[in-house]
Formats: sequence, C-alpha cells, structure tokens
Amino acid sequence: MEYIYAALILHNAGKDVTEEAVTSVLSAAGIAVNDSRVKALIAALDGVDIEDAIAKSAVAAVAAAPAA
Amino acid sequence: MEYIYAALILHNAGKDVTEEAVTSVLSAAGIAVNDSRVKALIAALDGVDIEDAIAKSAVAAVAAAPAA
Amino acid sequence: MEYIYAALILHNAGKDVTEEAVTSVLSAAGIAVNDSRVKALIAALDGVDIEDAIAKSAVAAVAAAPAA
Amino acid sequence: MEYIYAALILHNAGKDVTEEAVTSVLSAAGIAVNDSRVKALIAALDGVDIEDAIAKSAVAAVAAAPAA
Amino acid sequence: MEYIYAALILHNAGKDVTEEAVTSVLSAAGIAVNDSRVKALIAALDGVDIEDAIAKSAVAAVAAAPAA
Amino acid sequence: MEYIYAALILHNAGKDVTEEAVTSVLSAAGIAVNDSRVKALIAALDGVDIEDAIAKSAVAAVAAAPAA
Amino acid sequence: MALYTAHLPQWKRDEVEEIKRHAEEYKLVGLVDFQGIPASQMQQMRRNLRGSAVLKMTRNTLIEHAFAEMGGEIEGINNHIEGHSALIFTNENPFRLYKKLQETMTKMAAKPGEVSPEDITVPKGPTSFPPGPIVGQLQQAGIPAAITGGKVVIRETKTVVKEGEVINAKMADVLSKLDIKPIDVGLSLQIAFYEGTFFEPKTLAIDETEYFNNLVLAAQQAFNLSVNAVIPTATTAGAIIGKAVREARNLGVEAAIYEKDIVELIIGRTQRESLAVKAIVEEN
Repeated sequence: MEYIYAALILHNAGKDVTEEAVTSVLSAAGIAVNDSRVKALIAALDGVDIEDAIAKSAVAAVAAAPAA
Repeated sequence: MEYIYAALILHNAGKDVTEEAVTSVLSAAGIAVNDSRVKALIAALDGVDIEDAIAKSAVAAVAAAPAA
Repeated sequence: MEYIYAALILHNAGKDVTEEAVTSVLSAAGIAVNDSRVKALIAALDGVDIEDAIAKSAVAAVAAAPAA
Repeated sequence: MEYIYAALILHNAGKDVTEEAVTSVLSAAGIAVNDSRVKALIAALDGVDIEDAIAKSAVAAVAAAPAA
Repeated sequence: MEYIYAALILHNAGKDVTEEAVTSVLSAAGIAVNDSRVKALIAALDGVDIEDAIAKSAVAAVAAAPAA
Repeated sequence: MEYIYAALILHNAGKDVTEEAVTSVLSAAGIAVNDSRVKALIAALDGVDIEDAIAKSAVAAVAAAPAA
Repeated sequence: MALYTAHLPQWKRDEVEEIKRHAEEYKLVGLVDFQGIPASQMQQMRRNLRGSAVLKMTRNTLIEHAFAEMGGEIEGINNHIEGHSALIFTNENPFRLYKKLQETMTKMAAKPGEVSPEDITVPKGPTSFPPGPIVGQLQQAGIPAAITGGKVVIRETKTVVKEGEVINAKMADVLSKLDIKPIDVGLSLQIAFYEGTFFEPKTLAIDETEYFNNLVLAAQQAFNLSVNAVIPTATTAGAIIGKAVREARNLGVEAAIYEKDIVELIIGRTQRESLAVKAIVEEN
C-alpha cells in the first residue's frame, strides 16, 4: 500500500506523480524502493483521473451514510 | 490529507511515526510542511492503533459496497 | 474536539476563524490553549468551505463508530 | 448552533454547563448573546446526558449505513 | 415541545409567529408560559424557513430516537 | 394540521384534550374554529393513542434517516 | 301547531311530550333505523348505551308530531324518517355517537329474501357435518360439497352470493347451517341534530388511521423543526447535540483537522481512498 500512499501524498499536494517523486517519498520514509513496482504504479496511473477515483469512492460511501 | 498519508507510509514500512519522520516524507514530496499540523497529527495519533483503524475502514467499505 | 467546536462557533456567528479568536473562545471556557493545536486548526481550515464540509457526510464515521 | 457548541466545548473541557459559562464563551467569540436562548438551552440540557448523546451520534451512523 | 407546536399552529394558520401570539396560544392551553422560552423560540426562528425546517428530516433523530 | 397541533400542545402539557380546550387554543391563534372538525378530532382521539403516535414518529425518523 | 295537539289520545300525547322533553334536555337528537334487530339483541344494545344515550322507540307519526310541534330547525329531522325509525338522545358529540353505534353492529344469519350487503364466500375445507342429506342441500345451493374420509367437505372456495343479490330460502338455510353470518345488524344513524347543526352519517365516519398518521407527522415535524432550527427542548436536546457533533466531525474529517476524536475517521477515509486508487492500479 505504501506505493499508493506515496502517489496520493503527491496528488493531494498538487504535485505530479512521477517515478522520481514516488521514489523520493518512499526513500524518505526509509523504504527500500523497488524500481519496477514504481514503474508499474506510474504506468497503471497513466491516464487515470485520481480525483475522480477518490470522488467515486466517496460517493459510494456517501450513498451508504446517513447524513448524506 | 497528506499528513495522514505520510503517517500511513511510515506505519506500513514499520517505522515509528515521529514528527521528524513525517516531516521528511512530506518534504521529499516537495511539500512545505506546517510544523503545527505535524505536531497535531503526532499528538492525535498517540495511543491510536493504526492497524485497527485501517481494519475498521475495511469493514466500513464492505458495509458500503452494496450501495456502490 | 473543542478546537473544532470553537471554529464552528465563530463560523456560525459569521466571524473569521483566526488564531486569536479561537484562542479567546477556548480561554473563555477555561481551557489551557495549546498554540500549536490552534495553528494546526487554522492551517487545516485554510481554503476549506466550512459550510460545505459540514454538510458532507464523514463517511469514515461508519468505520470509527464501533469504537465509540 | 453556536449555543450548542458552546455547551459542547464546556462539556469537553470538563466544565459545568451554566448560563454564565455559556455566555462567556459566546461573548468571547464576539457574539451578542441572547439571554433567553442561553436559559432555554440550560433548561433543555437539564437531565440530558451529553456524553450519551455524543456516543449515540456515532452509533447512529453505523446503524444507518448498512441499511442504505 | 409545546412551544414548538404553538409555533407550528401559528405558522400553519398563516399567522406571524410572535412572542404575543405564542404566549396567547400557550396560555389558552392552560400552560404557565415561561417568557424566556418564548423569547428563545422567537429568536431561534428568526431567519428560519419553517416550511423547510419541518420537512427536512433531522438526521440526528437516529441518535435520539431510542432515547425518545 | 392546526387541529392536530392543538391536540399535541394540550397532550404535551398534560391537559385533557377536550372540545373546549382545542377550541380555545385555536381561537387564541386567531383561527376561525370549525366546530365539527373539533368534534371529529375529539371523537377520533378516543380511539387513538397519542403517546403511541409520538413514539412512532421517533421510530419513523430512524427509518427515514438513511434515505434522507 | 294546534292542529296537531287537538285530537291526540292521552297516551300519544304523553309520548309526544316525552320526545319534546328529551329533545330539549339533550344536546343531540338522533334518528336511528332499527330494522331487523331481534328483541334479544335490542336489549343488549340498550344496555350498551345506558348511561350515555337514551333510546326511544315509538311510532314514526308521533316523532313527526313532536318535532312539528317544536318547530324551527329541529323539524328538519322529519325529512329523514324512513323505515323503522327510533330516536336516540345523548350529550355525546355526533362523531362519538356514530362510533358507538358502529361498535354495536353485529353480524347475523341471513333471512330468506334479504339483500346481501357483501359478497358471500364459502371457504373450501372440511365441515362439521356427518354424511347425509346435507350434501344434496349444499349442492343444490351451488356449493361444491362431497364426502371425503367420512366427512362432508367443501371442495373449493366459492362465492355463492354477490353483494346486492337477494338471498333465497335455500341459500339462507345452508348459510345458517354453515354458520355464515352476512347481515350487519345494529342501530344505523340516519341523521343527528346537535347544537343547531345536522350531521349526515357520511360526514360522521372517522378514519382513525388518518388521525393517527397525522399525529405521527405532526410530532415528526415538530421534532424536525426543533432540531433544524436549533430550538433545544428536553425531548430534542440529545438529537441536537448529536447533530452538532456530527457536523463538527464532518468538518474535522473534510479539513483533515488532526484531533484525537476523529483521527481514526481520517485514517478510515484515506484508507478508503487508497483502496479505490489501488483497485484502479491493479486493474490497469
């Protein structure tokens, strides 16, 4: 999950989610970074609207929530 | 939410969630870190079982899923 | 939660949610105010549409509730 | 809702929720306090277990979610 | 709740919800009217769209219901 | 609905819901009272448990909340 | 007026005076139809009404006499006299009286020639009759009866008389043997005159369910108004606090305000978002 978290930190901070950025976030946390996992993550996120994905997860939950 | 993500990365990597660690993860992401929010985060997490909180969120997701 | 309540009092009354204002509300309640929590609060609220945030259901409530 | 939040701040801080205390919290927020509303609030809270009401507000969310 | 019902009678009948009107409705019911509760009622209703407020489900009801 | 509200005021205040009492509450609200509606109300309330209706309103609120 | 009073024998005179006296004494004068009520049941009804209403059986002509003598609005009652009318006097309001009379209604067996007030259905299943001529009687009345396992059994559920149809002698006989009672018997109110106003039966029928539902609705509206407009009462204070706390929690989670009480909520939310993104990453 760390790789996803790293991507989301960057996204939340309005930064580009690049291989370098993800690698440096993970490294700062003292994690031995697996290059190919980073590459796979970036490739998978290519073309994905993260905001949209997050919003959808909220909508699903909101539908279930009482105060909505 | 970046601050929480930073804490989650550290937690996932088996590191202690300290002010310094959170700050360095956020800095590595190019984020101008607000010291007070880091302090508040660490204070808020004191005594919280992160594993437990994560597990609970999964339960919630299941509950919400049929509505998705 | 006192800090959030203080922010909501100010917001509800149409006042600006500033460090000074939050501090004086909390002090009036006899609370020993923690500066950095106040600063963290103000920083977190920066750019947030409070009205909107209140109305949104904190879906995560579902997750945390069993602990309550 | 300001009046309610004032009561909640006091409650959270372990203080008695009295007319004077509520009035001074609201005044500190720069609010022109309506004495009658304070009196009505205190009267309404008489016999109410605030802790219980807070706990129930969380439980309610859980109960409602799966039904959605 | 009598005070609320008194406001609702007046509202339904297309009358203004004033201190005098509420007081006279309650008195007619043989209720010893508490001036400050009447004043608090009128103050709270100021600016409130009653039609809207009665129709909107008070979600908090979930929490309160078992206690009711 | 005024007739119903009038009955609820009286009931809430622990008064008997009689023709005279309902008429005087409605008159006090400046409403031109229809005698036969009052009579019908009183007769209907013979067979209706007001307390039960109030209790049900709380239950209904619970049921309604998630859909809100 | 003199025209009426002149030629009445004393007993009729007494009856008329009694009606007039009651009409002045009681707030409500009602006209009821007691057609078809057997004497035994009439006794029961009188007992049920005792204390709250006086039932006066007399001749229709004497009723007309009495109200004509009284004159004024009450004379309008005479327009409603029909069949076997009786008078009922009470201080109850007409809605209550109507309800009370409805409650005295009972079901009775049909007599030959009576019109059925409803569809009469004979249910399928075994009867209490031993085999015998009854089978033929049932069959003649159009009821599919047969002998099975030494018992008379109705083979299928059947509607034997439709609402509004006349019940003939054969049918009346078998229905009574089957203990089916289709006829409503009781005092049915024709008109009530109460404090200067006439009330027709159709306006007196109260839908108690509707009143109950309106009470529920009113209580809910008051609750909503109290909570939404933040008018705390003893009943709603807990709900209002709950709402305030929920709103504060919403703000705390939305704005990521790291406070102890909600940090778990914030973790839950980020976790949910992470899972959503993870699902996409894994798919791609």
